[in-house]
Amino acid sequence: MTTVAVKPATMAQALTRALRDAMAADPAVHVMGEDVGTLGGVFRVTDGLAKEFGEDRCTDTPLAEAGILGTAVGMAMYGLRPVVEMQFDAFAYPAFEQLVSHVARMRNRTRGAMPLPITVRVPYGGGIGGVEHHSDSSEAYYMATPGLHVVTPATVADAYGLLRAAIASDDPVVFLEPKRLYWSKDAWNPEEPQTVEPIGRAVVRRRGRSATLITYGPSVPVCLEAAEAARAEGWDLEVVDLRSLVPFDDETVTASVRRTGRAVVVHEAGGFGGPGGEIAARVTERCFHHLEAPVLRVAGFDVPYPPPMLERHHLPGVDRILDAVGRLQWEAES
Amino acid sequence: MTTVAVKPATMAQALTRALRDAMAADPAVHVMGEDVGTLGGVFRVTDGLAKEFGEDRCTDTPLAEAGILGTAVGMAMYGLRPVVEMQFDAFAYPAFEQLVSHVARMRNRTRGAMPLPITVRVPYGGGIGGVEHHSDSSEAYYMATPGLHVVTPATVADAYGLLRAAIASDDPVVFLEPKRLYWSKDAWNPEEPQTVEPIGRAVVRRRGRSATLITYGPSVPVCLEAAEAARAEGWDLEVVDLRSLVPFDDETVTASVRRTGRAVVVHEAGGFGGPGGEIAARVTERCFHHLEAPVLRVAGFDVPYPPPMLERHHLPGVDRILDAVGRLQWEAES
Amino acid sequence: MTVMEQRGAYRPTPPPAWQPRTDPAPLLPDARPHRVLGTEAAAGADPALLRRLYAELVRGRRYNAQATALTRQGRLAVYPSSTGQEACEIAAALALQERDWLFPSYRDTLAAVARGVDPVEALTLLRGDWHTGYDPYEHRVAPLCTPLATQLPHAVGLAHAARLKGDDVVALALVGDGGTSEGDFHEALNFAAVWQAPVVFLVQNNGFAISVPLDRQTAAPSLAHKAVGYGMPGRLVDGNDALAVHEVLGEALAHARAGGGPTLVEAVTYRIDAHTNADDATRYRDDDEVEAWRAHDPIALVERELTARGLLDEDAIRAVREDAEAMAADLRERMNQDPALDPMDLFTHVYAEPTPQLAEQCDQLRAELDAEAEAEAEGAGR
Amino acid sequence: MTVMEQRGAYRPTPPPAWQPRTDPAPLLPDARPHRVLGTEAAAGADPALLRRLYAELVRGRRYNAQATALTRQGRLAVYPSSTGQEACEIAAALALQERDWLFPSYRDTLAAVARGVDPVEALTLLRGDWHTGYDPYEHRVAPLCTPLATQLPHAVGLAHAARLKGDDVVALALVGDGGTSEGDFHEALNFAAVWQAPVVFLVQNNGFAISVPLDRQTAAPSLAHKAVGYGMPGRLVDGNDALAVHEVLGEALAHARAGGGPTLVEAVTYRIDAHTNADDATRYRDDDEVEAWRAHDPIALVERELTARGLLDEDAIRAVREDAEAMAADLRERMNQDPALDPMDLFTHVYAEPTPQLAEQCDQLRAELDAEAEAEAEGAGR
Ligand SMILES: Cc1ncc(C[n+]2csc(CCOP(=O)(O)OP(=O)(O)O)c2C)c(N)n1
Ligand SMILES: Cc1ncc(C[n+]2csc(CCOP(=O)(O)OP(=O)(O)O)c2C)c(N)n1
Ligand SMILES: [Mg+2]
Ligand SMILES: [Mg+2]
Repeated sequence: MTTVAVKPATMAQALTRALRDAMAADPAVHVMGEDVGTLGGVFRVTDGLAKEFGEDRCTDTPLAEAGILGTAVGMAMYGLRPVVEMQFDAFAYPAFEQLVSHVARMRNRTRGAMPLPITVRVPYGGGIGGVEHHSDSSEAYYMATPGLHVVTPATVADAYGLLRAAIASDDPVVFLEPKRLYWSKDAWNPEEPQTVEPIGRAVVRRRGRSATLITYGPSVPVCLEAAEAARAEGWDLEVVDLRSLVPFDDETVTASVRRTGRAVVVHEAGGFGGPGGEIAARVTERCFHHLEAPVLRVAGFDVPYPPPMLERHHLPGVDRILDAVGRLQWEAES
Repeated sequence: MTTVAVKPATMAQALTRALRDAMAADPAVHVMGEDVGTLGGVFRVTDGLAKEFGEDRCTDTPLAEAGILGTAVGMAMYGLRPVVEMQFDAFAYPAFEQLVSHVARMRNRTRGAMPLPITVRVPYGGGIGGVEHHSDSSEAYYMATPGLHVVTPATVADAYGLLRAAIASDDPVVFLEPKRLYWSKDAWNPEEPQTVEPIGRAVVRRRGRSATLITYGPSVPVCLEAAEAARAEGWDLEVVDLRSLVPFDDETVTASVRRTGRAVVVHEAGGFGGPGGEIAARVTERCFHHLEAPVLRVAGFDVPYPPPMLERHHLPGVDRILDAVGRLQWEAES
Repeated sequence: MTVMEQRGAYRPTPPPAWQPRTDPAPLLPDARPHRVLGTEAAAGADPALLRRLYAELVRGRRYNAQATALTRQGRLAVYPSSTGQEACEIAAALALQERDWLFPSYRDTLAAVARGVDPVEALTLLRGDWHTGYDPYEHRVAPLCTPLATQLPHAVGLAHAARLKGDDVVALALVGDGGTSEGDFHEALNFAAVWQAPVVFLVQNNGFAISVPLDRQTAAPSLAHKAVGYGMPGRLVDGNDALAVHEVLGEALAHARAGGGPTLVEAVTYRIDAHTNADDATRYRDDDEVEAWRAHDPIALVERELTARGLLDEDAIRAVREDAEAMAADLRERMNQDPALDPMDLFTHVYAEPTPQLAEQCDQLRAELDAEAEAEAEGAGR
Repeated sequence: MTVMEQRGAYRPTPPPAWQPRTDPAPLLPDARPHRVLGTEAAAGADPALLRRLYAELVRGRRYNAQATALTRQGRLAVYPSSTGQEACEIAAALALQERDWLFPSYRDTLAAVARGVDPVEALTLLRGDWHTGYDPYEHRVAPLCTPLATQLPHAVGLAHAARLKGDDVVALALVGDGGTSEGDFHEALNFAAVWQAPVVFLVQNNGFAISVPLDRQTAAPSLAHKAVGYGMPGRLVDGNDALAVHEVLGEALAHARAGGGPTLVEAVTYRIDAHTNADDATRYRDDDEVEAWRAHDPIALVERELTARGLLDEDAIRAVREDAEAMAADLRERMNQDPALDPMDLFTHVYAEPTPQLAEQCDQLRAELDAEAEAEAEGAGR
């Protein structure tokens, strides 16, 4: 066994590396968006790509999101694999029609003749003190759109592995990057041959027996923290990181909940009509007789994302998660 | 008691009447959209309004949905009450940014100083043999957007009452009109003083004891038909017409499910990430110990809306609903 | 030097030294639509081209009539006829090289067919057995596009990609006068100009967007004037003059091919039929107007030219009409057959591989269909 | 006659008789940006206006500096400075009548303040205690708008509504060069022209959209040339010349007020600071360029004029600076106080009445806050 020098890297760095490796591996990969070239993106995720691969491969587009995604559709029609950056979650909305009416449907429309291998990178979520329109969690919109894959990493390694998989996918992928994890660090060796993570597989981040926290993206570290805190209350919580919202890994989730008999879904997106409804409903459909309590949800409130000074009251935190766990009808146990 | 001559009227006629009455009652009400003036709309819902109230009150706009909704925002800022028609469901997508980032948020953004009393009428759903982009059920997008009300009638009387309420509301309302019910008829007396239905109240369309069908819009008649057919199987089904998806009438729904102990949610929109997930999850949260079986969902498949010749395989029909009812673990009864 | 670098840099300079980047004058369209037929310039036209245009125009009109008839027989869900606009449709198809790409809107079945798409496959969308009936790569025709103007950025992206790859490919995108009001029109033209993409935009200004006349759509001197704002040339052409449209498009395509970037062409024409078979045009326009346009008929214009030059006699006219009738008869016959349908297609092409969720739904539908078939068989056996 | 009917009808005519609806020539902008300061025309300027402009420019620059300093002290989440662009900001505010409306973008805090919005309330969005800190109706200033170009259709709609009601109100909407690429820009200008709405669009072309220079944004001769495509006049003005911007806007506003419809004004200017305090401008531009623009400083231009005309002496300059310092001191002091926050505000204004769902969540948060407070009290009591 050889010892490998493993240095901590940030999620942003892992994403940059994934883009670079994908561009080096396949000349069809083109990066495009607002400020992705000279500046390297407002989060510096595309840093250095224009220099290394030229402006034709990493292109500063005019400022128009529908135009960016719409031209990416045309480029994909001609055999390229565009990786589009939307600068912030809320600024992907102008491209909604192109996404829903074309990106998601072109393969189906043409009976498979015209697949669109487009990756749409969307920095999403709050917790970074962003002013209005800079902290939306818009995954519910994408989940409700058949034809898209919806993927979101929670670790540095997954950021690399899942982005490589997204770019390699022949289907369009909405790749949601949790903004507040951009600067999170992990021991990760960028010099090692990198694993491409398969899309559609959840992972159990923490084993536990009392109840399952089902979560993804920015809420994964929060749930892990909550699970640690829960030990004091005598609860041994399992944490499942979904990683892919579409396709959904029923197998992993169901197995966990059948084992623990209790579950809480945790996400930042608003609760009403949010991802948690779907998750809770499908878990219940599949695990009804194993459940000791209804699947509960801890989510953002059903309000427009709050201003920076109030966001801590909105975001699901450890206490709110523990409160929900406490409501899982433990009296049945005794 | 006097006898009133009640003639059958179509839902489209009731909607026209609601617009006309609202315009007559309040000079601030303005109707705008593509082809709403001279033509009276592609579904003739605005028929005669331009003639009666002039082109300034019922206006054919340029062909640009974001522009229509964006200018309506400005008009509402100045005290008007715009009623916007989106020609078809999928053609509301270009206005998505205006809807999500402004219409839904302006009141909140300005601490209540600048409410936007805008009604966005969207003919939605399938079953009319429409070609691609003419049959989408996009309610999941609107439900996941705090700040909007989302309303949809299933009867001729509700079409009138709810549209009047939507226009009278100081909040923005996405008013979803089930296209295939436009020509449905009901005994309805347009000469009687009309009731304005409060927004946010579900109604029980059919009383039953065995299980509850929770549904709305175009699926209401289908569920009523299914309930009739279910009698042959010995099931006495209750049918709840939600009418308003936001706000959601937990009270009526919960009371029904607690009584019956079983529920199926039925809608045309795709299942995954669709309205049914939210509904099933919240019903389960509230009725867990009353439930004999998990709340099931009968929904459109998770595919882009199919072409006319295949849509019957996609739409939830009586058989599929009865199948789901059959899976509600009746063995527990015996 | 990369394609992007070829565009060169322009840095903002303080106003005392400020210079406009390009001279707007050459970008402005002529004040009147360019015409060839009926003018002296027509004399120079290639007889073979004229004959080809004529034959295709006649076929095109016949196709529109046949398709409209099929709606009445319930064989098509809907048909948006391009009668009156055949010159644009045909010239668009003929002006392209085989390696080029066409991006049609929902009204442009004719252009697709004239480019080689099977007349039946071109109607799949409107018949309703699937969304697109042909393989877009076979004739390099993108799917007929329903959401207005959304196909324009696709054309730009494809043309740009081809240029990046060094391929000699130009894209021609069609859009209506109403479609020019959409944001996608603006964004597409702007991207095309900034990227100097080899793409040509043809606006068929037929005076209406369903019921809405041009004066409620724009206040511009002409739609071609929009080109200036993007820094590309605008051209105005008589859309009923097939030769003029063919010439203007040919020049624009050659310009794009040579690296000169995009052009916006406005063809002034008229929709003789209603918006679709489902529309009632009498609600928003007078017969007088329609009659005035009938007098400027695209087929008659070519026929007159050919006849005047002695290039067309009764026999030739008859041959062209017979050819069109044969096409119509074939179309009618094939459209009168029920298309093969497989409900399982609902799931086949949503993703490269069905998700586990779709696979489950697939099983559900298959079980339902089996049960249905069984019940039917039982019913038949009784 | 209704407002809509006043526009008159234009019916499509076959090309032999086809006429352009308007002459494009008067719509085209001048080839060079309009300038007044430093030219002979400046001599006619009203001394009071010049002095007012000067004082406001100096205040504006001071405001930008103070706000930027507040970001370093953690008192603002972010600040997009308009230093270098003060002439546009101030002239925009001063050109309006009190009854008019201003539609600022996120960069236009100065314009809002110059129009009367409280300097602290104008910073609420950027401080982060709420999304908008002022009542838009008080000074008729719409909320500072972050999603680019989306405020433009609002301005059109408001102006249109005012005209329908017969009110003498004009709307002035601000947007950046980058924002002109968005579909909303196109749709807003088109609606404005078709409706002949009393609205003026001011594009502050500061050469960059964050890092992206103008040549990657457009290939147009100038942004003002976009006007032609909508059938409205385009004007080009030196955006660092406060007098010229004031004059051009004044004319455009008067034109709109008189029923003449919208105008597109492009002001050529430069963003001296980085995009925001969080941006690193050295990544995409050279100091030389910044220096060239500093030499064309909007404050210096007015100061030179005033001094040359003997309208400004040392004392007057000192007074203006002291006034600006006083404003800055007040701003600093008030911004150094923690804003009052009520977490329950999360729910108060989402709807006129909270939905039952929100009422439940409201109770949840209140319970959490009570528990928190109790725990803290306990901790303190221990
Ligand atoms: C985005 C969008 N909005 C609305 C529609 C509905 N619609 C279909 S055709 C049409 C009118 C189109 O007019 P124009 O662009 O002039 O094309 P034409 O029909 O005259 O060929 C409308 C409004 C649509 N297809 N797409
Ligand atoms: C719809 C939308 N897309 C992207 C952004 C992110 N963004 C904020 S400012 C900016 C650049 C704007 O440039 P410009 O319009 O020239 O205005 P300036 O910043 O120069 O004042 C971008 C891309 C946004 N706010 N809105
Ligand atoms: Mg048209
Ligand atoms: Mg700028």
